[in-house]
Amino acid sequence: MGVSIVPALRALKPAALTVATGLAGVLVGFWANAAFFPGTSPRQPIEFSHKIHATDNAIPCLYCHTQARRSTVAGVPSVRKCVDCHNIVAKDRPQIRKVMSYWANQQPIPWIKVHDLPDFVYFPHKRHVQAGVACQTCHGKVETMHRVKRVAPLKMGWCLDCHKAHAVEHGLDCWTCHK
Amino acid sequence: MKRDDERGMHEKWREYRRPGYYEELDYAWTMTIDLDRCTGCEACVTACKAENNLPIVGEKAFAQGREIQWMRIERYWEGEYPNARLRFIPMLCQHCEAAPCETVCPVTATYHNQDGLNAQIYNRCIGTRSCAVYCPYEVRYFNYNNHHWDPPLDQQLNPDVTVREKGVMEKCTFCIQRIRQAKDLAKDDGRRRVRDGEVQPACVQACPAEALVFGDRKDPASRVSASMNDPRAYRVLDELNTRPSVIYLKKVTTDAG
Amino acid sequence: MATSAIGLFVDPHRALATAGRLKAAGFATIEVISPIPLEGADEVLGKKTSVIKRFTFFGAILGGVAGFTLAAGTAVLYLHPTGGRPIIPFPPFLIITYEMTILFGILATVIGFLISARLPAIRERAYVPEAAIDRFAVAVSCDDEECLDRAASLLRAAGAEEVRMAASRPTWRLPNEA
Amino acid sequence: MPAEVASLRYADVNRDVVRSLVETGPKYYITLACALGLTLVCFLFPWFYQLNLGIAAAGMNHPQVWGTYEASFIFWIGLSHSGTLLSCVLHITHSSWRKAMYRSAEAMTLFSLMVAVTMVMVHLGRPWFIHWAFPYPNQMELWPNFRSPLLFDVTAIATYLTGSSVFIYMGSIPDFAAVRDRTTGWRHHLYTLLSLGWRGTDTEWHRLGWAYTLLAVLIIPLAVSVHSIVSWDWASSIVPALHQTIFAPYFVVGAIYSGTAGIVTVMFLLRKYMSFERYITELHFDNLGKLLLALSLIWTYINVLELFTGWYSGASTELEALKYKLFGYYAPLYWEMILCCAIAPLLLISKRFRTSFVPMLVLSIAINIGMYTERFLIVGTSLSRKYLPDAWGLYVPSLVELSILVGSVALFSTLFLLFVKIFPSVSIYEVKETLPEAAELPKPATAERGGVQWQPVQ
Amino acid sequence: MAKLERRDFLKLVGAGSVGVGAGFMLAQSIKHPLEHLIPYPIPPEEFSPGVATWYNSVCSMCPAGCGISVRTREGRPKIIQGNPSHPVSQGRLCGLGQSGVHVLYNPDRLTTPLLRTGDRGAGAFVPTTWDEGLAKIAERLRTLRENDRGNRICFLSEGVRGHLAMVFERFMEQLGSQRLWHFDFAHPRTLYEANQRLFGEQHLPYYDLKNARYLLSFGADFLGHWLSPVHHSLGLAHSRQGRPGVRGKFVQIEPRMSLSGAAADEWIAARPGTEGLLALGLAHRIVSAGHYRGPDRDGWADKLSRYPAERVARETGVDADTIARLADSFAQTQPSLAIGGGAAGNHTNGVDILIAVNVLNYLAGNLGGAGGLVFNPPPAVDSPRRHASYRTMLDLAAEARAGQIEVLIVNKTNPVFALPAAAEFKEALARIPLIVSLSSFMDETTALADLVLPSHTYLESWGDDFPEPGVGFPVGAISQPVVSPLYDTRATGDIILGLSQRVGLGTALPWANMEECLKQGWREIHQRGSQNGDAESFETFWTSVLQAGVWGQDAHRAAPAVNIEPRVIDGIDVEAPRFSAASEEYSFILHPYLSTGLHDGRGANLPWMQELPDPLTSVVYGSWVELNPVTAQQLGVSEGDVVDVQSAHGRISAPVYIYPAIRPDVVAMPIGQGHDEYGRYAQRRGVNPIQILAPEMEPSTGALAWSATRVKLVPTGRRVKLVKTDGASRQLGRNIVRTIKAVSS
Repeated sequence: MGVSIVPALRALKPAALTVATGLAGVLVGFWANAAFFPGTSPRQPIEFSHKIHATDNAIPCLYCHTQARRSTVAGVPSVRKCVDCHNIVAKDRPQIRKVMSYWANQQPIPWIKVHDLPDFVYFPHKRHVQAGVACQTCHGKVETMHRVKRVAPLKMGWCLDCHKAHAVEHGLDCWTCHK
Repeated sequence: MKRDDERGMHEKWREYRRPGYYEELDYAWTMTIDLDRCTGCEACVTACKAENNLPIVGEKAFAQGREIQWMRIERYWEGEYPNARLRFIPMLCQHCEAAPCETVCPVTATYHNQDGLNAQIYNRCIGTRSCAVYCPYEVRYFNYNNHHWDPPLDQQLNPDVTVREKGVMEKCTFCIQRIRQAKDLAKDDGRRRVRDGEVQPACVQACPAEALVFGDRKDPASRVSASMNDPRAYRVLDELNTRPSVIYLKKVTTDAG
Repeated sequence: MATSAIGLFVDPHRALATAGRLKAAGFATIEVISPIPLEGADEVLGKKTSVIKRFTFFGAILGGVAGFTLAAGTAVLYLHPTGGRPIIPFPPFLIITYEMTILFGILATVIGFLISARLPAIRERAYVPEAAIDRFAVAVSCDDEECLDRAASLLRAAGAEEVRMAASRPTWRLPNEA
Repeated sequence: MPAEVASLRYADVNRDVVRSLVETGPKYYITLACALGLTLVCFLFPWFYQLNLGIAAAGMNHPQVWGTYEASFIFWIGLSHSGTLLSCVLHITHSSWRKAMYRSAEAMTLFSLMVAVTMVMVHLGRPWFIHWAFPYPNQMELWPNFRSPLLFDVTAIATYLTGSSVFIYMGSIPDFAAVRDRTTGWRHHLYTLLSLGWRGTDTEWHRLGWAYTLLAVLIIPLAVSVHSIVSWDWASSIVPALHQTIFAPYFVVGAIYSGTAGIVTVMFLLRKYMSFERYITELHFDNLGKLLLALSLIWTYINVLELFTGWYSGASTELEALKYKLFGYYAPLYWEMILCCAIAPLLLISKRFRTSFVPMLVLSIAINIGMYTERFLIVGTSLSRKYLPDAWGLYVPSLVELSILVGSVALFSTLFLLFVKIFPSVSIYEVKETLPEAAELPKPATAERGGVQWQPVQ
Repeated sequence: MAKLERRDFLKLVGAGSVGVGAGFMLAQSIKHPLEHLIPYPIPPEEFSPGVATWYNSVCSMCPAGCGISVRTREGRPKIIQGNPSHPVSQGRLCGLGQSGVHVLYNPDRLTTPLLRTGDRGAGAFVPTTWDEGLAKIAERLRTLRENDRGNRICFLSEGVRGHLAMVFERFMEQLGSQRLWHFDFAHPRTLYEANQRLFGEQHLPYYDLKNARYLLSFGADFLGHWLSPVHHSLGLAHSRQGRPGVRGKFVQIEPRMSLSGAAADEWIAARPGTEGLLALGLAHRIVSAGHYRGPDRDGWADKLSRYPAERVARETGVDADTIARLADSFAQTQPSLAIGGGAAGNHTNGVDILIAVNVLNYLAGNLGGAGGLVFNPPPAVDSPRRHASYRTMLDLAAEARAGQIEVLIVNKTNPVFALPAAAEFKEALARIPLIVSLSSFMDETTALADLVLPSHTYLESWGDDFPEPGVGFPVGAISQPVVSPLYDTRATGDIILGLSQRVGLGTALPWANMEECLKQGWREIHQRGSQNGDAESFETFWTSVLQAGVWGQDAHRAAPAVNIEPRVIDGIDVEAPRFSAASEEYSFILHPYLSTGLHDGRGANLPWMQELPDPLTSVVYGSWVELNPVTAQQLGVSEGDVVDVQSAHGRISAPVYIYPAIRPDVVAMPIGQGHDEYGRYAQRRGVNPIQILAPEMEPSTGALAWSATRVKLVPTGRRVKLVKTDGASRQLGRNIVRTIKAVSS
């Protein structure tokens, strides 16, 4: 006769095993969601290809996103901007027809935000562009993408790392980005 | 400013032991309020509401004492009829250099920034409300619930200022969005500094009696420095040694005649 | 196979005396199992010293250092000047230090206890349940039958109301523990 | 020693304690159900309502941003301040009357601490971000502010919680072992694990003795520091009537005071409903009574001192604070507190009172009501009368707050009820130590030993 | 490891899959929802998202006519500030003015033309189109005009100036009706009359507070609502702290401390209605003490001999020494200035009182010079004298009852709210076959309309303004739309022009819309301007005025040789004024005053103004009755006790507020609350003291003497919590507001 905790452990094993598998499952599920449904590259109302425009036809970013240098927001081109070219160029393509139909009944195109920051974050494009930060630093190689995909995490730590690396003036003052 | 890694251990230690940390503030934003000019008309109060997305809380909230007024007018009666006099004093965040509210925040949602401002970061706040307890000026306001603007009133909201959610403390920021704007413009036309008078918080801008003056007290030429040196200058509750950045000019009384 | 003989006694004093006698008779590992801590176990089985207090002491010191490092370290990781005070002010950080000292002290003590009391018991150990109620047991562990029988007979001779044989392996000891 | 104790045998102790664990009457289940139900209805539902609506559900307002939640927080922390502390002190000083009661006292500590922590959650405006108050590496690269008194709280309470749970557990290991041998089924497994295979060898006893004493030594200063630190949440502000050096001792004394009263209540209930009459005796009530008397006197002294220093300062703010406390809106509560905590306890001078159970129960409850009032007044009368008269206000708790207050008591009871069915609420081996040795007793037949026969482990 | 039992295996699988599910859902639930980026189909000119654009315009929240600049983002106005280059507001703006955005974005705005369906006042309307609406009324107007019954058309408008007023004039003229009235409750009718009589001036003078060193105000709450509060605030502030070494002194004489009274160095509560007497008392002292050295000194001495200090002291309740002191310093501290208005002007002898006040100015030599009364040159575009007095409104009501009015057009004025019940105006309206309202809100009057043609707010429409009183030189400002219309509404001017086209008044009103009309009008101004030199093109002129938001001429006018004969005194009656009811029963004088936030009630639908603590009492959202502590004690009431305020003409009840600075024989109530209609923020809130006013009039002008009502107070025994922001109202020696004695120079 004697005493030891082993038998008790043995008795508890199945229960413990079940719980453990359950928790492991949670992790897997979480990861699966992040991996297979990242939502970093939503399907846009019009399959606009940055590759065709920015690389093949070498249109500079600021041609369409005119505000980036002057304003907090880069600005998406108005429908007219699209039409200006496309009532001559590639009129027959189905996607262009779509654009034209928007234009016909003066509807704006409801683009879906790919790079979306929380409402309490104030990111001024103009400061960054004027400081010579390339669009690609945050947006990735958009000019190579057919459908835009978010590559940067856009998380606070990520911003801070860059601010630190470049010793941005007051770059670590919370009020620089949160107001 | 040198980068972190460029500084020696010893130098760093000295910095970290320096009271208030900043050797010199970048700007030292200051407001003076001339009580002899102030008429208590509350234009400043409205201006603040308009600029900073202060909620429309409703009658019930007022009855419960849950109004939100970053800028408020306090009124004190003196004497009795027929010699009763009414004294007004605008009360807003004093942006103290030794702010009691800053130290108590467990998550540094409020701290002192390099412009000598007492920052309040809404999205970091967890709502312990201890800062409001520690503030002797009662200028910190808590969001007891989410606020609603009957549409289209919401279209008036200032896109440069966050709309605060329930459970968050808020207070006067000296219109940080305007300060930032001014700095931005200065940068755009390649100036190092913001010119005096370029930034005006909403309340200062509105005041019909020009009782409020705002500016950088580091700049000896600024209007605010001038009015700070007025012999009438004093700080409210200065016995508490909170070293406010809001300076009041005494009300002038006259003998009969 | 049985490796230890356990004698149950009603009277703690007799149990202790027996334990002493067995020790004198040259038995190596003798344990007195009792429902309450027994005064005078040391006299018969030799003085005991424990490492726990060292654990506590060094744990506490470690905690102190950890405490201050935590406070000061995190403070400089992201500079948030508050209330016109330094980034690293002593009074508040000493409080953190103090609390951490105690926390680590406590945890170290627990670890120390578990190690030096050789708990939890993984391998089966000789035991008699009555010893948790009102019996005082003397357990002798041997390597061979002959030794066991000697122990058993000695126990009976000493007036154990009952002698049991239990299976348990010779237990190990920490260094510097008598 | 009292007769009923003298007649106890070692075996009886085991039997009684094991019975208190395994034999559960309907009365217990009914009580547990009530406690649980109350917790659900009065604590959880209102809290979820508040989480959804915001602190608007509570009665707080502009000058008065803290309310009953903070009061309850101090109250529960305070209640926790006797169990472990007292147990440690008495252990160090080898006072044997501790032995029958310390286990449940420590349990009280543990659970009131847990309730206190939940009160913090309830108090927060955005409790879903409470993890920001803990130092863990995060992508925001932000850390809590260790300069804040609130962070002192976090560390202190975390430490205290760990300390007291370790302490109560370590003291119970031999008892777990004893119960292990007397139980079957899942309980047997549970206690096998909890007892870590304790046998009660001379070495084990020796180590336990050491560890236990060391812990006691560590926990005494800890306990004192915890409530001082809690008091600094208030005292390190510059609010008139809160910004006072006396606050730390004031809080500590108050805490031990209400804690001891709490122990009396718990003792009474255990004695009555777990049938421990033979273990918890007049002796305990007598000693606790004396302790209470002493504490009430110290408490009264500090209160008077507070008033005096306030008055002596002559500062408008301090005077106003006093005036408001003594004659203001909440004056009735103040005088009720004085009655409960300063005047009523004077009855304890009489031994007859101390040794009569029901009156002691009544008094102990009265004292804790008074102490809750004290905590409420600390919050309720100071914040509404700060420096700027124009900003003065009035605070009245809302229904939600009151209900959560009731609910917190229910939560505490629930936890305690669960405890008495898992932990031996009276320490088996330490009680035995106070008994005449087994030899001197007529030897019981094996059959009687602890009722349940022991069967070897498979 | 032992091999798994089947059951255990299934258990594990179950647990695992449940876990995965949970994890997935969790991750899903914490995901950020998708947001959209909506570009313009066609971007407007010089518009860039994220960058604010400022537009200069004119405030029309009150008649002061401040210049404003509006900050807009993405085409939406965000905040209204003063226009720095406008001489009236000089970059400053009052709370009411800043609440203009709440007029624009008000959730209770009328969004489309409405046609009445149910009975009048039942509030049942159906949306209709502009065509239908305009057709309906145009048709009616045409028939009336063609049958020469144009005079049966009545146009009741808020006070308007500039070209809009001109358009109204021509419109009614063409229709053949003289019944065009501007109605503002607070219009200082008596002040104009007094001015007219004494100086023969149509336009008010400019009161140069800025340079005055001694300001004596008889009841004029010039910091609250009187004439141009923002400009006055600037002036007072400058006169006090704007000049090194000199600090202007300011004495306020009124029965209840107003915002101005609170700012005054000395506040004197003379008996209501005796302000004129007091003025003449001062005059008597000035002359008798030899401060006045004019040739006609003896004449004055003779005329003023009726007002010796003792008598005046007795009747005004201001002791003789004070009178002497005031008189001396008023005469000696030059430049000094006496202004009168507000309650003082609203007595049955209001005009006389104000004349008496100006006599003071004459005697102290304050006419024409800096720091005194500066006479304004006529504005570039003169606005007609169309302000309806109370008598006019009574006549109107009578005519309506007599069925002489067939069409009533109401433009943004609310007589039903702003006239005493005694006028029975609402009942009269019932007799008018067609009532058309151009209001942007469903106010009390609009609720009675048959047809509602909602007009733009001032931020959406074209207009111009020539502030009155001016600032001593000609000023004009153009109000331009700062936002494209939010709803299916039209600018008032455009509606009228549209109507005139439909009715066929073509030639007189040739413009398609207000913008054209303005351009033509301003072209004339420009031509007049260019005669003296500057030859810029009109377009540049126009754009520059739009950008600056203001136009001014450096043309000052020499003070007219005003010579006031002592005999004016014979013409005026400054003895105690007539009060409504017998004094013994109705023992209190009711002192209604315009509330700071709500003005005459127009601000009641603006959330910011409802939530603006009243500067003097800190009360929000409601009405209250101000009582002197002594009075309250006698009545045995304290704050929050609801009392009935009964006049001979009605009864309202409101909670008591103990007010330390009001005469014991006076009770004061704020005007502005007590709306039955007017949107969610105004409705069913507080009471409207105007309703119980006695129909007393100033005989010469027919202006309503709204300080002439006596009331009695009856405690109801009910008690409510007065909603206010103040805690305690005394400093308790805490030295929060510190003061310093002025070094008497």
